[in-house]
Amino acid sequence: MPEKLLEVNHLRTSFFTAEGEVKSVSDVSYYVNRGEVIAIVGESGCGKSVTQMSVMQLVQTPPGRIIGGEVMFDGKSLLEYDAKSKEMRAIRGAGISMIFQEPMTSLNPVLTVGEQLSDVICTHSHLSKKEAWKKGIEALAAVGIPEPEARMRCYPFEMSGGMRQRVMIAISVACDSKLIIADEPTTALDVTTQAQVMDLLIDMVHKYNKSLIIITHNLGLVTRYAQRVYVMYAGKIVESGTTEKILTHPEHPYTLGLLKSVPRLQDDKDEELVPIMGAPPVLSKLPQECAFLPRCVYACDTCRKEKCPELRQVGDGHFVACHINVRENGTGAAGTPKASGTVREDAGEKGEILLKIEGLKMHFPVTKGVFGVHAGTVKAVDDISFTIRKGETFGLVGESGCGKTTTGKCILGINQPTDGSIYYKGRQIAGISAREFAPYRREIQLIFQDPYSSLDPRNSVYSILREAIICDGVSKTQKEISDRIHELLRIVDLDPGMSQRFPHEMSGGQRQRLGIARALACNPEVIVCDEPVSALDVSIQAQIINLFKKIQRELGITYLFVAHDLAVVRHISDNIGVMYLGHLVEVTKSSDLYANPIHPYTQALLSAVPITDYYEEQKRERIILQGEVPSPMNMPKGCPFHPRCAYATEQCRKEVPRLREAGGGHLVACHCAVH
Amino acid sequence: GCGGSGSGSKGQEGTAAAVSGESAESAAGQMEAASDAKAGGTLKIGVNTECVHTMLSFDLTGAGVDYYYSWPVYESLFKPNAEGTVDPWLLEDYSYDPEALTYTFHVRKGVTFSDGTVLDAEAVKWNLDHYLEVGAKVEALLSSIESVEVVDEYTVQLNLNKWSSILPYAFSRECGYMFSPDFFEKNGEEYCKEHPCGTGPFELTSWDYDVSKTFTKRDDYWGGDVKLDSVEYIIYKDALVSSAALQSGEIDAILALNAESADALKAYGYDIKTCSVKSHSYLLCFNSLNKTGDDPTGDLKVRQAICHAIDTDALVQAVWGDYGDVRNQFGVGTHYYSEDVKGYDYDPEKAKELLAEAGYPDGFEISLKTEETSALKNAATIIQSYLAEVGIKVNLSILSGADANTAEAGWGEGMWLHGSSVYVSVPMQMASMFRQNLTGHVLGINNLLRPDDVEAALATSVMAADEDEAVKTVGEANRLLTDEYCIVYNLAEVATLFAVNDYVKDSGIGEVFYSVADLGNAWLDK
Amino acid sequence: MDNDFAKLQRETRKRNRKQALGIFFGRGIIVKLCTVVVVGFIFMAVFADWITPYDPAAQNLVEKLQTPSAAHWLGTDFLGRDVLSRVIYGGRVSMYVSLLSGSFAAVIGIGLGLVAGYVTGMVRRVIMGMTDIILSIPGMVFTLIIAAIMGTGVMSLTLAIGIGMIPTYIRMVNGLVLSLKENDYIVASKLVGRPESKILLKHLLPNAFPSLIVLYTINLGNAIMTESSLSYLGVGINPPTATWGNMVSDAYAYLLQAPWLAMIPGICIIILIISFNVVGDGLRDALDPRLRGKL
Amino acid sequence: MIKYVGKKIATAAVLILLVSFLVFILMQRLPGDPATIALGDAASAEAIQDYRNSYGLNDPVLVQYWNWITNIFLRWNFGKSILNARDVTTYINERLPNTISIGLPGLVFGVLAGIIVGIISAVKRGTWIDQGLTLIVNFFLGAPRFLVAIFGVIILGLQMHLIPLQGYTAPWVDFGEYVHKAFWPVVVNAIYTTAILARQTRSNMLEVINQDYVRTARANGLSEHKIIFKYTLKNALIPVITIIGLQMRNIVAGAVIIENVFNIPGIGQMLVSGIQQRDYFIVQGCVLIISMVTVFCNLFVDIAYGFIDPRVRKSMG
Ligand SMILES: Nc1ncnc2c1ncn2[C@@H]1O[C@H](COP(=O)(O)OP(=O)(O)OP(=O)(O)O)[C@@H](O)[C@H]1O
Ligand SMILES: Nc1ncnc2c1ncn2[C@@H]1O[C@H](COP(=O)(O)OP(=O)(O)OP(=O)(O)O)[C@@H](O)[C@H]1O
Ligand SMILES: [Mg+2]
Ligand SMILES: [Mg+2]
Repeated sequence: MPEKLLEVNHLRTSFFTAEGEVKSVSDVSYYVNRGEVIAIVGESGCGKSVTQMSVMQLVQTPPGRIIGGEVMFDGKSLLEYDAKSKEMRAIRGAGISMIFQEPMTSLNPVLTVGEQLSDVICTHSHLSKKEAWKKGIEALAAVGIPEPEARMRCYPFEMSGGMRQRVMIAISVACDSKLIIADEPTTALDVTTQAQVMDLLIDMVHKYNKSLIIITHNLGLVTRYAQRVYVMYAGKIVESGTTEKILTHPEHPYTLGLLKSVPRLQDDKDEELVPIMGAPPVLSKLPQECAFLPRCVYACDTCRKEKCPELRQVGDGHFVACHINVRENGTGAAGTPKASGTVREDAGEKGEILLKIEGLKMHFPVTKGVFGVHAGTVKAVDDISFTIRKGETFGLVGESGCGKTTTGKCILGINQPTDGSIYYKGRQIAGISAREFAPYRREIQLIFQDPYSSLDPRNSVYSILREAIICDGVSKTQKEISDRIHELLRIVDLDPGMSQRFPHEMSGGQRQRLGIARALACNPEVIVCDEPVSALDVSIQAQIINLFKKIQRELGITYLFVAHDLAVVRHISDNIGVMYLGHLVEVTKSSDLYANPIHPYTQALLSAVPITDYYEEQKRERIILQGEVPSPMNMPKGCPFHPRCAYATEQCRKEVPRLREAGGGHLVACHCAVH
Repeated sequence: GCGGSGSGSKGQEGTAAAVSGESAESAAGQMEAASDAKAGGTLKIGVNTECVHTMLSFDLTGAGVDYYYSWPVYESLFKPNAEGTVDPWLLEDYSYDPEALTYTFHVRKGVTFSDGTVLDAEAVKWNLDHYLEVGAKVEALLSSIESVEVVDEYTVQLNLNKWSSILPYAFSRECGYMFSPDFFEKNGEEYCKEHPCGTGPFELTSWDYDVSKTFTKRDDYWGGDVKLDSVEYIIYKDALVSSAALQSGEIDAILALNAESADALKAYGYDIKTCSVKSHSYLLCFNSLNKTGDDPTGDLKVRQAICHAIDTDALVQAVWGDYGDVRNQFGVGTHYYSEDVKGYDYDPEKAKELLAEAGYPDGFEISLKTEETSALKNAATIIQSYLAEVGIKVNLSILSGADANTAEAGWGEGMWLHGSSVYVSVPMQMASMFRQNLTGHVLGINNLLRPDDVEAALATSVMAADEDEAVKTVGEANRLLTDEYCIVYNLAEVATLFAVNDYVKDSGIGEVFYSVADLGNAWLDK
Repeated sequence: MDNDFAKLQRETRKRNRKQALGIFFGRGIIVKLCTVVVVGFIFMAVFADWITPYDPAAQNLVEKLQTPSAAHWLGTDFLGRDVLSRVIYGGRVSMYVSLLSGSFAAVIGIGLGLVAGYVTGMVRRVIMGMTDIILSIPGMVFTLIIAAIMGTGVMSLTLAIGIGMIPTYIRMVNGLVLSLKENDYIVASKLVGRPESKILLKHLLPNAFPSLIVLYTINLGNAIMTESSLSYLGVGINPPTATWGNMVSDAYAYLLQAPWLAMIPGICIIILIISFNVVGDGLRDALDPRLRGKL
Repeated sequence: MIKYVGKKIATAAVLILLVSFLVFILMQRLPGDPATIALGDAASAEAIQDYRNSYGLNDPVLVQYWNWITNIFLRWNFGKSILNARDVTTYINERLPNTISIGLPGLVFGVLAGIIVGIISAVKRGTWIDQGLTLIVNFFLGAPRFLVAIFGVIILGLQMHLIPLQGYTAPWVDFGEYVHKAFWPVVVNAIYTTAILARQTRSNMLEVINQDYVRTARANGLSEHKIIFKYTLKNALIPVITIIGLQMRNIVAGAVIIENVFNIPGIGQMLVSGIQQRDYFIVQGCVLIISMVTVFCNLFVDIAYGFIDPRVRKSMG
């Protein structure tokens, strides 16, 4: 039995589209040993998924085609089989199984979990339907789904994202494959669920001695779980080696840049992140030379003249595809990993109070399905209070669905709060009519959580911005508008040439910046930034965080910054509020929170964030939260966190804790925390 | 709804009596002649619509299709013949006295209704009384009857309040159908509407609305053995399908074909039967009264111009082919035909001159309405095209169903292309249309000129003591209507078309007149 | 610099238009063919007066029912009229009826649908109630009744057909608005203070466009079909006006003697309807900026 | 569930009531006088007045409506045909089953054929099979129904003797005969439904076939057969059901033409002649009953939704 379970050699896959040949995978080689966990990282769109799809021959044909290369799996050469052949079908599932990027869409919505599970089991064994069903129950139990018998009869929509992802894992475990490919298995999940799911997956792999390929852009995950790492850029492997080597001694400028872009929990608020400059390459127009050249700060003449560099060995099992030796001669250009920005003194006590939220409640009546049967109430926001001063950033963190967006929407008057008041510049603006709100419209703006959906797909950049510019009702000439658009694009670092593009013609980061430009167009005083970076990869994320900071410095804007990634929030906020199930459980200065988290939930949250520092991560102790986030429709009695809290007491089960001062302006809502 | 209409005329005693005797014999002779006839089988007849009303004889409206459905069940007191007059049918003979204002009917003996009861004088009186009370055509045809009297078991006497020679003609249609009084009294009107009980050779045994009707033979038919077991009428809404059905042998005959289908069937070798007495006449009617004063048709010259502008020969040929006859007056082909009527030859130049004289050198716009049948539609389109050539722009309205009916009743402008079913008697027909003081929905009642001299001529023709006078006055009326006043323009007289398969013998379908056939004698030679 | 910016705007706009055309024609030979057909038919309709060899109403009763010949390329009909000329003029009326009724229904239906999608309360209930009511009467029957009420002119028939199609638009637009207005970009537009009426026109309508253009072209075809069915049932447009619908139904009686009489306009109808649909699908794609090349 | 169905039925009842009113008003607006048609040209003015009185045509409109509608809902009596005095109720009882016996199989076969054609062209997308099917589908979308019908009659019936030319036998009278006679009408009826559904199914299948969950199924090694019929079709069918619901009301629209050509004593034929003859009670009765059927069918469709889409089923409780 060969040591290498999967060996891919010189794999090439292209898509033949209207714009030409898109070389998604060009000459990729890698291998996985039995029982090994490897990771493939790289910017969005660099060909990670397509590589794996090619291995399983799942590439959509047409337009895609596997052009060449060799895939050896368990002694068989897979590319010799036809994509629809029996042999290939036998490999899929039984030999290699794949966990796809989005658990929400990867399960069939109209079939029960049990049907999907037992179908797969039946296909790869000679079990009867009944036996397969039984085996399915075991598989669900194995991935820690409570009441597996009942859950077999559930439809995917009846389960939470985390549970769905577990079902996906259960399926791949159930068909007893030797290799599991997990394609961004946790991007859609919040940090605590992410940690749960990943731990489970790794457990399974170790228990059954399987191999695992993790595809991700989250370097924290890599640090925590992978033994070896492949770094991809523009359809090629540019660096590979052990996790330790890659993370501690990266050799390729791209890897280096990637690592620098990652915000760290320990960083100070005002530290600038260092993103990789420029845009990812277009795979249909790859140059002869190194594809990273236009963005490379170390680039030298060799790079410009020579053809694309081949992988060369630089250490024990450490390969890199770069002409230059970054460590030795590359320190020049953009140099130091952490270029620090202007350090400002703590903005905390400075400006006047701009926004004051008191006892805000937002309850949604829930009508079920298309027939409008009243089914209960979602207490999306339940009695929260905080204040934001002018020029300050207030960060709001918490798991998905805890009410962050809803809070923001209440401030903007999109949602009419059920109860409570919101004072803006001392005036109550909660629940006032659209007409009364009109004067503040311009002053309070929102950056949407999902930039794509907030941009009209049929409006060009120009008309999107124009709409925002003419909002104040002051008439402007064509030229004034045009000038302003030009200026806005400059502020957010977008090329003016993009002004006639449509949203879909822009990358995620560009869209996000367009959203920011639109928010700025009205000269607002307050911007509610709703997870403006959650959907982006690290380098783009870094660009945008820097941008926010720059704008705040220049224009003195106040932010309410919503996110569930604590490292990001930490980088930008003065004060931070932690939300759980519609309640604020902890509010304090940002430095204070990271140094001294008091609420058990905050502690769990912080520990669940995977970090990129290899040695640090190895040492870290983590608190894994048990159980699922309760549905906001039937909230637990007492402290909303008590069912998952290790310290829960009788009091916690009965009484909802109020926010209390725990010293130094640090507010916590916990019965036990104070001691 | 292009029901015919009629009113008084005068029949001559001698002629009527002679004809009646002859016909009674010939009927008997016919029956014997068919000795090689095979018995049995079902005659399947394709028709294009369901009965317009119910099958109760008093309710019939006079639509062509109602008569076809009556063939197997009903017989009337008189029966049209090939000469265009009528013979007694359910009567042995009859006599009349214009001086005394009476008709005496001698009812045929041995006639029974399909419920077994006997047709006697009482039954005839009951029927006539009933018809006088509820019949749709009382006003138009039978208003001269004062009372009906039973003289003896088989003799009925009609007392009139003024003389009318058209009564035998009137009684040759639904007014003369005999319905069993017993049956009616026993079952009530409601029931009888769907269960006719007449004296004919068949009785209705099943009625599948809009699909078919089956008539089964009667064993006690007064006219002798009925050869066919049954007759089935099948309704075909689509003319093409019915032609196909005839070709495939699904049916044995089609009633009331349109000319296009007739042509097609002829091409496949089928014999197209046309009755010797034509059944439909087509008239172009002008708003000659011109009440509003702004219709050009108020001007005689305009009307004449229009007549000159139409090539009637070509029109009739194009629309009806060999099945239509051009005519310029009522009664062409009968002894009422008058040489004096000049009519209008096709002469567009003259038409233009006349228009210029009338003050319309550049023509004008006018409306022409008609009903939705393929013949009328085509004829109207052709007229439109001819009139366009002399500068008259015609706006056509082709109206269907109720629209047509309403429009005809309320017709108030321009022209109307009228298709009318013909009554056997020419004076009866003309009088029903052109006399003064008519009521009901009679043709163009509010729009046609009704000049005194026409009225006088028609009145005389109805009151005429002898046939010559009648012929003379009808001729005069025709001349006045056409040449003098140009109130209507006679375009064509058309036979109803029947396609009957060769193996259907002695059916009488399409032989004499569309309202009668001789299904009691019919047999199938297959 | 500002000049450059303006120039850039112009150029990129041009590029976008070009790309749209590219997408439209890039869909293959069928789209090209169908475009040619639609344009050709419209050309024929507009220039009918010049290109027809004969007056479509001119009869030659002697030369009726002729098979195609040099003098009459498509033969003559039962009144000796030139079929080619009638097909050309018939196309004019048929397309007039279909475009006008389709557009009439679209304008009214889209308007009411937008209103019903945006307002609440009585107005919405009345509009949607009416729509539901009419939609539970068979379309053909409803049109037949309306046609019977309105009479048989070209205009009234057009209206009757149009009225019959309105509810489908209302239904569709209303559904679209209800789902589209949940989109963040509508909220975004509100946040910068755009009035609702502007949002309707600038955001909702353009985004409902793809579905609407497909419905519209389907309805164009439906209108022609309905007109022809109404002619068959005797409620069509009056002679001598030729439409493809009444040509088919008039020629129907002669199907056994002269099948081509019905086939020619019949085939025209089929080709036009296919073309409308194909062009509609093509327009839908071309107007969708998302299909214009991805980054 | 019960509450939901109850609510739906109540809405449906109101809808039907409103439909009845609309139809009634429309009929009032029709030009033409039924009395004239019934009595013929020669009828006198009095006769016509009598006739109108006997049918209550001279009453105020609202009174007429009230009489009509209460008769229906209290006594299930649709009035009498103005032309031939038959009970409209009897008429409808006789004919509705006939129309349904042609329309429903037409719909069912149309739906089945449409879905199958749609699947084939989606699975074979881009190939000549797909293009050919798309062309045929578009062809039938454009072909006037009566032409298709009559060509079948002439070619299949008259020339090849495969089908009877016309006629109708109810399935409960003689099933073999019914099949024989109803074959072509059902096919003609089905063709249009097939065309619409094929278009819809194809585009939905294409939408679904690229979904992640189909890719998952494939990645797990399921057979292509299972992928298409279990993992794709069911999802693709959900929007198709709405179309089927909308097609219900067209059963009758098709019937208007089909019944005319094939001499099927159905409700469509009766309706057309009713409209043309201004037979108020016939038209009103027919339209009302058809609307009832339509509303009922849509109710059925709503419930059918639940069986295919578990998300809906759950929310119905
Ligand atoms: N069906 C397709 N047609 C054309 N191009 C495609 C297709 N699928 C993928 N591509 C292209 O192939 C390239 C690689 O895609 P791939 O999905 O492998 O990226 P990735 O590395 O997985 O990115 P992400 O992190 O965003 O998932 C991309 O540039 C993408 O545009
Ligand atoms: N309009 C609404 N109707 C009913 N429930 C709603 C509505 N909007 C939000 N909710 C519910 O309120 C809860 C909080 O939602 P919210 O969007 O504020 O969460 P979030 O913290 O922004 O989550 P995420 O990180 O996923 O964006 C969720 O359970 C959501 O389902
Ligand atoms: Mg990917
Ligand atoms: Mg959110």
